[in-house]
Amino acid sequence: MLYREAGQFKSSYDEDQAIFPILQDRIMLAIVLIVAFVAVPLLFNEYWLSTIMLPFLVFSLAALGLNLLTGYAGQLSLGTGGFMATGAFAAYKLAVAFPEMNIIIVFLLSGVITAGVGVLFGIPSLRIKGFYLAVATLASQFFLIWMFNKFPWFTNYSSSGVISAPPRAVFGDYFVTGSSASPQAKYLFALAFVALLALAAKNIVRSHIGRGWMAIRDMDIAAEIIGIKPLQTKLGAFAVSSFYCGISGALWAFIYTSSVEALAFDITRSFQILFMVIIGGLGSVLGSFLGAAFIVLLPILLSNAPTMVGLNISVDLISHMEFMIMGALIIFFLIVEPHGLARLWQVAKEKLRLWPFPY
Amino acid sequence: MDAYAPQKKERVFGDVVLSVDDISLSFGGVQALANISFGVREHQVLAIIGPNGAGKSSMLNVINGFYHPQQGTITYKGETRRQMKPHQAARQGVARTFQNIALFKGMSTLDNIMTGRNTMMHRNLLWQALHVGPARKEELEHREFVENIIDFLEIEHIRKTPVGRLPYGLQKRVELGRALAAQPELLLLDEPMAGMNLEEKEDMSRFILDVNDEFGTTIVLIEHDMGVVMDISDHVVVLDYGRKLADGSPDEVRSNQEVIDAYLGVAHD
Amino acid sequence: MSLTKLTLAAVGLAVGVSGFAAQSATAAEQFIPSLVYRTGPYAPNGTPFADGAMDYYKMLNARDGGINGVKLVVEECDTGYNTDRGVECYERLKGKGETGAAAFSPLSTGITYAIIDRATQDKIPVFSMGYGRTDASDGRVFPYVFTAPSTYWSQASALVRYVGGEEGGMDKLKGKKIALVYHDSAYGKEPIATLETLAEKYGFEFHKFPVTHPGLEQKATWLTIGRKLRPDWTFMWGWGVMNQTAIKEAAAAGYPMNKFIGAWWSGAEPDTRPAGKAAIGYKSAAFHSPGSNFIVHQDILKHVYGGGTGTTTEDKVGEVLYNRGLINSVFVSEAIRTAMGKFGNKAMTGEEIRWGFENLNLTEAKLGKLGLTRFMKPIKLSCANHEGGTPLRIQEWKGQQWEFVSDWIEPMNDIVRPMIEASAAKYAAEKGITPRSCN
Amino acid sequence: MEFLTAIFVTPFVEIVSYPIFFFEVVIGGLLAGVMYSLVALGFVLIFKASGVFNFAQGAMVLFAALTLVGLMEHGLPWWLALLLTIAVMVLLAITVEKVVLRKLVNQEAIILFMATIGLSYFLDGFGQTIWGSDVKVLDLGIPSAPLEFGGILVNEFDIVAAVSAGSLVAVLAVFFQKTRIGRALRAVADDHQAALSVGIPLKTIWAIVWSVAGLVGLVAGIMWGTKLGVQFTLTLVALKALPVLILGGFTSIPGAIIGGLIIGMGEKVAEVFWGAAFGGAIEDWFAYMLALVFLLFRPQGLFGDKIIERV
Repeated sequence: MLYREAGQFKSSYDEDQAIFPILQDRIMLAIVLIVAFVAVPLLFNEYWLSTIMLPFLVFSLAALGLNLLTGYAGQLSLGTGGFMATGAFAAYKLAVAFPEMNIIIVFLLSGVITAGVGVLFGIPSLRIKGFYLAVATLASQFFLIWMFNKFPWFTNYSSSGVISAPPRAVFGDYFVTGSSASPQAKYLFALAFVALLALAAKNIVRSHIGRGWMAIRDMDIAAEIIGIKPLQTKLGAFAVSSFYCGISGALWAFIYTSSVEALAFDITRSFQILFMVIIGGLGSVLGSFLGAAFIVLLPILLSNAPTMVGLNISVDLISHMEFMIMGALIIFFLIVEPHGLARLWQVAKEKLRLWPFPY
Repeated sequence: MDAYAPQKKERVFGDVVLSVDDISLSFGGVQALANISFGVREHQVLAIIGPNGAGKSSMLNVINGFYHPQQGTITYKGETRRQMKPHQAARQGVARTFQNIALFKGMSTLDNIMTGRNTMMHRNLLWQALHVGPARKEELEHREFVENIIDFLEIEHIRKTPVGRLPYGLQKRVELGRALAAQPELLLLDEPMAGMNLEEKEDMSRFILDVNDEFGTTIVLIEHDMGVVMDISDHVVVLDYGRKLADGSPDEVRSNQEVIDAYLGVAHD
Repeated sequence: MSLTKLTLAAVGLAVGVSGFAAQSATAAEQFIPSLVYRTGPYAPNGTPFADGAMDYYKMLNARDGGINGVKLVVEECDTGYNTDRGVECYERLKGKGETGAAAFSPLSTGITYAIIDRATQDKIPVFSMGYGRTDASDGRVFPYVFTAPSTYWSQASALVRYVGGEEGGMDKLKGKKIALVYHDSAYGKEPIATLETLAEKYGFEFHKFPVTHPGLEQKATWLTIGRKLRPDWTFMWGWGVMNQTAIKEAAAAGYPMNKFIGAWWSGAEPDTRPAGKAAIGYKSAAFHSPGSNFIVHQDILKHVYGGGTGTTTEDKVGEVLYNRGLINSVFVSEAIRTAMGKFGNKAMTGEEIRWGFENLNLTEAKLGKLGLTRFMKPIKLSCANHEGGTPLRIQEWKGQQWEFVSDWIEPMNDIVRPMIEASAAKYAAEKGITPRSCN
Repeated sequence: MEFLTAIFVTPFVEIVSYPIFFFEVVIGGLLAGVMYSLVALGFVLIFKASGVFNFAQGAMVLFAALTLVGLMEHGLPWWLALLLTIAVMVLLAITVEKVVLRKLVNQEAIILFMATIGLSYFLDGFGQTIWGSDVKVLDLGIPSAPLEFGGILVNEFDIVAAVSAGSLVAVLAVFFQKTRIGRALRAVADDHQAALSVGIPLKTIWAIVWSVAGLVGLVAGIMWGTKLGVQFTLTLVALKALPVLILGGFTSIPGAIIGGLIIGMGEKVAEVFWGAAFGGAIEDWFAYMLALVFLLFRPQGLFGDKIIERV
């Protein structure tokens, strides 16, 4: 009976259309936000903030971006890494070229640039579908990484091709990048970005734009026949998705590792983010977060587990076991719930709605 | 609604709104349509009948621009064309339903019907991302319109249900709702009553006639059930192997010897 | 999402508890993190290095009870050569032990770049031995980074000097063609600037051939080199599977092995053995000896393998990368020992060990005491010079083992050092760092 | 201008002035392409019969090669090791069918794709746990000396690889055309339901197809393993097979061969003659771009089944 919506009446369509129409969800969200914005930075130590929470946030954003494209608009893409790299290098060039520009603007602009690149590489989607498209997006992945690696202009002629984030403040001397930025500042900055963009994503997918994407995903021919333009819709999805991935890449380079070379965004990164989306749940904003948490936490948990329980296993065995367990868990989850963690969560909620009565 | 009487009253039609002239369509070597011509007047309910493989669905696909005929023209609202993209047809007021339901399975009933209004929603991405002001207002306006359709089709109780979980009859109804949401001037219905039981067929017939009555929508439909066709249509076109056999009022068609030989005779076996 | 947070909190608790358990030991212990990769695409090269590094610490513990009575506690963390995993390892291990991590050797140029800022902030030395940022050799800008005993830039200059000697004098290099086949990454790009400078100075033609990670396919590269360009010498900055492929393809294209020289990361048993007979005659640079005919190896075999606690098998002791790992541990432990000479025989902090590194002076006598005579050259670091600039030797693959084929070759410090200082100054400007004074 | 010359003039001048070198590159490319085809074949077999895009093909290549070389290192004669490895691959196929595929029947393609990625992780970890992660030398006595035919350099090993690939395709063709099981497999590929209705159990078919793909993986593993040494990186050869796959079509065995030849030749010629204009290392993305350009004209690949859209 914890999760009961009986007695919550909606008296207008506006109320019914609220982002979280059920009271318990709103309470839950409020708690999560308070925990995320207040408790986590106060209670978590540097290790947790900078090596678990930060990558979790960055990956969540990338997963969200890919989920908009693959989960909502149904365009399977393996170019995420390339788009993240675009965001990272665009942010670097902007930050170095315009030292006065606020870092928030830098990030947003790098997202916009990535969106443009995404549209360009999204064009084949008008003719190519499914796995053919997925493999075709690899062209963008390989090309972009090659390009950033090849032309020293992108790295300001650094001899090794590595960019390292210059120190920048959001306001005053509240630094969020560079070595003097505290983990708390970095975390809060990334969290604010991710939270706002997640809200925006949620709004977009429940708008006519999101419905257009889903229509294309579920049945592209029917969607076109009822008047949804495939060109604009698909490229729009590529643009928005790339915008998210681009900002995620910029956060990666500036906030998380603070220095990066193009190879950090290679094909394995694209796959990693695709896993997050599928494990978390295609077509679910929440799923992107759950998937990112799963993929970020699991390996760290697995590699820490033996020492935690006092076992002395060699690191290579741990790593190999990690691979095996990861693989087995992916298969296990798909068999239990092919629609991802988000669906599991939903099922759990539906159970809670009736609890403690079985029917 | 209960007062609705199935018997025909005197019906008034406008000008020819859609005219199909000399359409031929083939796939590879297979001739799907050969030199088909007919006209639909405003307000009319026109039925296309014929045995399986007669080219009925192809005809609808040509009308809304999904198939591009090798020969012939379509004149719709005074504009003559040969080729057109389906979404352009949709924007000119042509909506349709499909023989094998083409709903968006991952979305709820409400969202499915809302997609029908997509052509009319214009607020851009930025507004949508913020979900404030004009974007919210627009969404609500269209939601109200859609809710009226939901009331009209009596599917309030399944508003939030993903359509994949709905029974066949209800899915057909949702699909009609989605087409209606676009406020079409010309509605193409591809076997709207296929696979339905008698009760469901009666419901659906009533909805179709109500739409025709209340909104003045011109309707072109494909149907196998001769009883239904004769009851609700004003005009019937008979196709067989891509050729037009007959074209006239239900009574004329019923008495056409060629039609009886080719189609009706077989159907009554 | 709250579920996630809950899990996080639970895991956090568990980590915290186990952390306390580890700290409750009483005797003085020096914690040394070891970033390794025994998995992933570069595992064949990472594993012997990690084994050598581990065995040396084990030997110190078994033979001497650690350093000056302070026991060494070493924990490995597998990065799989991934930068993000490396950062995670760094953050996880940096605070362990009573005085925190002694020094980090990331064994990856990408990870080195990623942790330089953090380590400087945390006051923990980064010892990137023969990889990483070359310009970090300037101790005034990079107080916590050490690149001893040599860098890629020095190595490139030494290779050119070697080639000059083989050709019969540096002036003979004029008009010669030298090709560089490199891993198209931060690592492989390091020597380019140096070689370009030297090409201008000595008048040889310089041709670049990038190979994309991981380097499974190099037919195009080697057809061009072996059949069309036919350079007089070819250098290679490769790592992992790229090395074996290059050697195979070079042989397949008929390029003479004895004109083909790898960097020190392209000259070990896993690189040449899979190529079979084709690899005989292939050369590479090295800053230490191959083989196990040294006292230190005897000590390892006796104290570690004798006690059955060896990390690998006895026949692997003395392989090139094993020795490389061993020497890495020698530097770290000697920096600790030097620091103890000033600060006392207890566990050292990162800051104290940094002092140890800067005052490290491995003389011939000292090397003798460590059982390293003939194994490497003496080296001395300072506040400004974190590289030391040791000479190199060229080794050749004889089919079963590597053997030296040249004498020690000095790098061209007069050319390289100004480049290092210029690059470090540029970095300092970009990052807003004021270089410290070393006088 | 200089850039345009480097693209439109210099390469052609080079080709014309050193025709022998050009032929060497073309032949080298074709032979490299054969190696890609070997990997792509495994993908095609499984996709054709079950619609599963088996991402684990790369891991299967590694696993097969690791098992073979691991057994040989334990002192087994090569023929016994080979037989045992074949048995292991068949066992693997049966296990995969029982544990994974059967549980995911009727799921969407992307879910099955994801499951094979999970499988690929598992196999990578499993293979290395058992056999270790150092480079293993696989020496089956395949010669690798460079030969010259009329001044054109050809590598003996590449010839052996091409011949093996050719015979493999021939064997597969006979298997599909002449044997009862082969015909059944083709029936499944054409229509699942029809295949079921003539009494062929789908699970048997899947197990067989995965076994065959495993054996193809073994052949690829032997060839690639001989070339590179058997090590973790072998899983990455899958990436070289993907452009071949889209070019040739996911469902066509001849497509995998011809696609491999086109990609191999195309990327080598591009790298050697046009690489300089772009700063080198273009072959990876060039292969994908080449495939992409083909796709824009034929969205189903060179030999893939034509897609007819209906409503």
